[in-house]
Amino acid sequence: MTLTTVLLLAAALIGIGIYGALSQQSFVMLMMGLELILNGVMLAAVGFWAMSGAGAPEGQLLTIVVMAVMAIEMAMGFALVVAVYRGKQADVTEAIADLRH
Amino acid sequence: MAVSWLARLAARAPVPVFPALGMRGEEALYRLALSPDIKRVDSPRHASLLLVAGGVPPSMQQALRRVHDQLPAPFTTLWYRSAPLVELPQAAVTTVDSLDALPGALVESHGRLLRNTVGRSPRLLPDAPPHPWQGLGDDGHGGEGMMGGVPYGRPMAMPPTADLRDGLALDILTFRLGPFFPLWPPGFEAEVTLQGDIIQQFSVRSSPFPRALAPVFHEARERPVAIAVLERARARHHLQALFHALHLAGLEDLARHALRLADTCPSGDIVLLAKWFTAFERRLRRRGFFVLHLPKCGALRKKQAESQGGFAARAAGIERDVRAEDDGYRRLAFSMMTQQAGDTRARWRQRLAEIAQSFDLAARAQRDDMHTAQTDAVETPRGAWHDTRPKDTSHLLEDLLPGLEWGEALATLASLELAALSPWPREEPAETPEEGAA
Amino acid sequence: MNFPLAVDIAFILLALFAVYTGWRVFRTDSMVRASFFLLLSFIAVGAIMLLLSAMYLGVAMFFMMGVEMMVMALFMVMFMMNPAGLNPMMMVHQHRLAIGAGIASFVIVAAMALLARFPHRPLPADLQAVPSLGNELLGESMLIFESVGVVLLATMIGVVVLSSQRGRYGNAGEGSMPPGLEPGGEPAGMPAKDDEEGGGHHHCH
Amino acid sequence: MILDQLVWPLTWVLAALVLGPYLLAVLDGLVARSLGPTRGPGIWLAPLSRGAWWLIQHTNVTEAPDGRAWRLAPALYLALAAGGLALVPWSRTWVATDIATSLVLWGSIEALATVVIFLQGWSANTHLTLVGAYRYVALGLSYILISMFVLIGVALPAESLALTQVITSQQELWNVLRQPLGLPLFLIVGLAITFRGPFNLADSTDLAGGTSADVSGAQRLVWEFARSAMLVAFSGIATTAFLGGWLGPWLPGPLWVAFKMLAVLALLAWLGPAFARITPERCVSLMWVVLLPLAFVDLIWAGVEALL
Repeated sequence: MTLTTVLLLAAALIGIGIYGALSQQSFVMLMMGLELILNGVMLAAVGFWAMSGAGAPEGQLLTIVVMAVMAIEMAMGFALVVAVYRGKQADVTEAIADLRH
Repeated sequence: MAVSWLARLAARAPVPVFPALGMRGEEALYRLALSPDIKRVDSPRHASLLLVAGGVPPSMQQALRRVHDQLPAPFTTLWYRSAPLVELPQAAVTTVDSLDALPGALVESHGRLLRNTVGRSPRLLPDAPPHPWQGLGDDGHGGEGMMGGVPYGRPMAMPPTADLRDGLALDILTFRLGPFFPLWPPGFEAEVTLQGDIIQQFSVRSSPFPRALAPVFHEARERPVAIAVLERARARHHLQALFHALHLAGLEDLARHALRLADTCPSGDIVLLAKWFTAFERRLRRRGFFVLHLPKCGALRKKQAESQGGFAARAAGIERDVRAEDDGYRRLAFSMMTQQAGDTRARWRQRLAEIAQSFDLAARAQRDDMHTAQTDAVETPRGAWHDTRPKDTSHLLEDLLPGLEWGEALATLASLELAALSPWPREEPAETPEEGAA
Repeated sequence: MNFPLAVDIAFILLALFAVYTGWRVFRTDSMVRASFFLLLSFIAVGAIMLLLSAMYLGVAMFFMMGVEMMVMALFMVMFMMNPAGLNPMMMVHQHRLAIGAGIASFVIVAAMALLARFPHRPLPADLQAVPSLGNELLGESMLIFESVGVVLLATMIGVVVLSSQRGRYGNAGEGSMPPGLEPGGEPAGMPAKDDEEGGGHHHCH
Repeated sequence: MILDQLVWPLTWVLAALVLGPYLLAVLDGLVARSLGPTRGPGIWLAPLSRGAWWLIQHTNVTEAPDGRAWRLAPALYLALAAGGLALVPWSRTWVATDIATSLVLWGSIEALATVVIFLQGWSANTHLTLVGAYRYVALGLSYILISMFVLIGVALPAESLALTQVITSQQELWNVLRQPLGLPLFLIVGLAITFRGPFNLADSTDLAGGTSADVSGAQRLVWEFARSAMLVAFSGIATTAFLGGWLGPWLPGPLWVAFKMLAVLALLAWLGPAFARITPERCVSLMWVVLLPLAFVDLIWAGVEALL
């Protein structure tokens, strides 16, 4: 386990996440892609903290902040889905192509 | 060797029995519940004995086959006053006609089942999905388009109606339960549409079997009968209904207690009974039957309550009781009790109060040897029986249950008596009649 | 930095598991299964964090993601058809583009990992990871921590407002109708006949 | 060294994992006997004969289940319970999993239990089990919140997230007295997470067995065993967090832990059948409106106490 291997794993997770976020039609699956990207980001942050940052506490802090961002992303995402679903009975991305009115 | 050792150990456990109740099979259920050697279970998957009690009409035999096939092997069947399915092999069938022999027969069948392999019941239906779909259609999903498939004969779940609570629609789930679902009245079958655990639609597919009453209610239509006997039978009926509600509430020991009280009703010392019942009622309250378990919903509207009659009407504030018009009861200073809310909780308050009242009336009637005066109408526990017997009212549920949570719906169902009254009285065990009046 | 052999083996297995489950997320019919595959991927990454001696973060990952994915699975059941994966279906668009973007981003990040030179400064032997995180959160970076807290609170309020009953069309419980799918059309997703009982009878609260 | 850190703690964990559920079943039998007549092979043999019957019974299949998840769910629940038991410190040195954040790890076990219980109900692909699973998820989140706040309360005086530190901080006064709200709240959560007694909403009678309604044979044995083991793990954590763990005069620490766990189990076994099952709606109200604010009070209490 070296920094390079940890970062490679993070890269793989980010790649899969981007594929998912772009390819999925449903909101919730799209959010899953985003979560997978953030998963890779967190792993990279911890990797840097442990092997290149000499245990500087900011590395851990960054990860905590990313976790909070994930929670916020999910909560807002679901709230938007609920609002859109109530309004338009749509739960796939194409259905709200014109989100103006 | 090891297996036989295991089997011998297993044979010492209480026998897990799934009762499938046919017509007039309730007595068997009450007997089972009081027998400590037997554990009555609510899911056929948890049983190793299928007890079919009472007659099963031909239209329900296919459903019975399905229940039969759900029991995990090894299992066997026992038939109490019921004709076994013809395709079952002789070895897998035990028939019993006497209530007293029933617990013993169950224990014996179970022991035989575990000791040796003969007597195991075979599967009756083919183990195949009712609707073939694999390999059909565009993507092998049995249909056309992205989501047109109907695997297992079920179309894709889509919310058909507006959500009843907060506008957030879960995918719906439609299924049929019954006629042998043990938490419903015997014979009752319904199609339920759930969203989460909120009932969206409830449609009755078959009405419950008519309910047989104690013979004294039938005698009361022909000649004056002792009020004490009548009231004891009424209390017994309500206590037996309470058994189901307490089982549903998870209060097993109190449920059995209610049943034991019910069994002492016909002949026990009435003063003692009344005292026991007061103590029992106190325990019910203390252990949260009302506060924790009974929902404050399932209220009948005025018209529904009127059509339902009996205690359900009185729980909704409708003062109607044939007993108030009977001279015999008037001399006992009978006073009608009512509740206002008309919901599930009020119905049980009403029923418990009526049990206590029955004991009180029976005690006084017994002292003075009072008899009923009129024979053209009798107040049965199910409702007033004038010219016609109380009819089946299970269609009420279609209106009453949607919007309730599953647990609330079952508690509501258990608080009502919807089955029609059977034209024939219940066959009483030998010890019941006349003694109480003496 | 040298880890014992057991740690290396564990890392390789966990890494493979994380990638495999992450990939399965987008390859399964059932949305519930998808969210639990994602959970497994998170758990594997959390375990790798534990191997990297980030004791709090790894464990926090388990419970944060446990709850988050459970909620996600439930939302799947609420909004998607086909919650249990009974009906096979494929719900993707711009598939080629997505695959290309995924591979491209992997290549770029991996190239960075392989080509860039990072300083080699491992954890000090006497570092106590959890107290150091706590001191940072409630000391130097108090402001960040508090801002995150305030943002979370704001999110909660925003979410409740966004998803509450009372929307643009009035209170959902009082028979407000969503707009039609085309202008002037029938209300979307509503039954044709209306329920003459009204709401009051259905609720018992 | 190896004996102290590996062999003994693991032995105790395995013993607790095997004996704990058995003793809980015996206690349940005693409670049932006190409530009414029971017959059968006697208090000590009854759990074994029930287990033997489950072993003889075949495991059934439902129509098109998610096979892997369905078979795995009981085993995963058992694994979570075992993980919880491994966190319990038996004495100052006998700790199977001694990490700096064991308190948080217990929290994540509770969170993952929600997922596993949902899986058990969902993967059978039958209606009543699915309703049980929904119910548990709707309620499980509130259980976890309450237990988290209560456990943060015990971490405050210890100034650590490690359970061993939590015990040493109770040297003078056990947390059950220092934070009187903590233990009752935690025990209620324990009953709720293992769905027993009044909180048996996931495996309830109105669902004919709920999430396990369609499970039979060995699979059911594992599920019921895991449920009991989870309660045993709960009693272990309750002992550690509130009853001073290994602290106590005369006897060696591990025995004290075992006694205290048994006492907690006896209390829970008695509480279980004492009350009627609460309706799900009232349960949600109870959790969010009554117990969660109480957990806040407990936390504030602990904070003020730690500052003084």
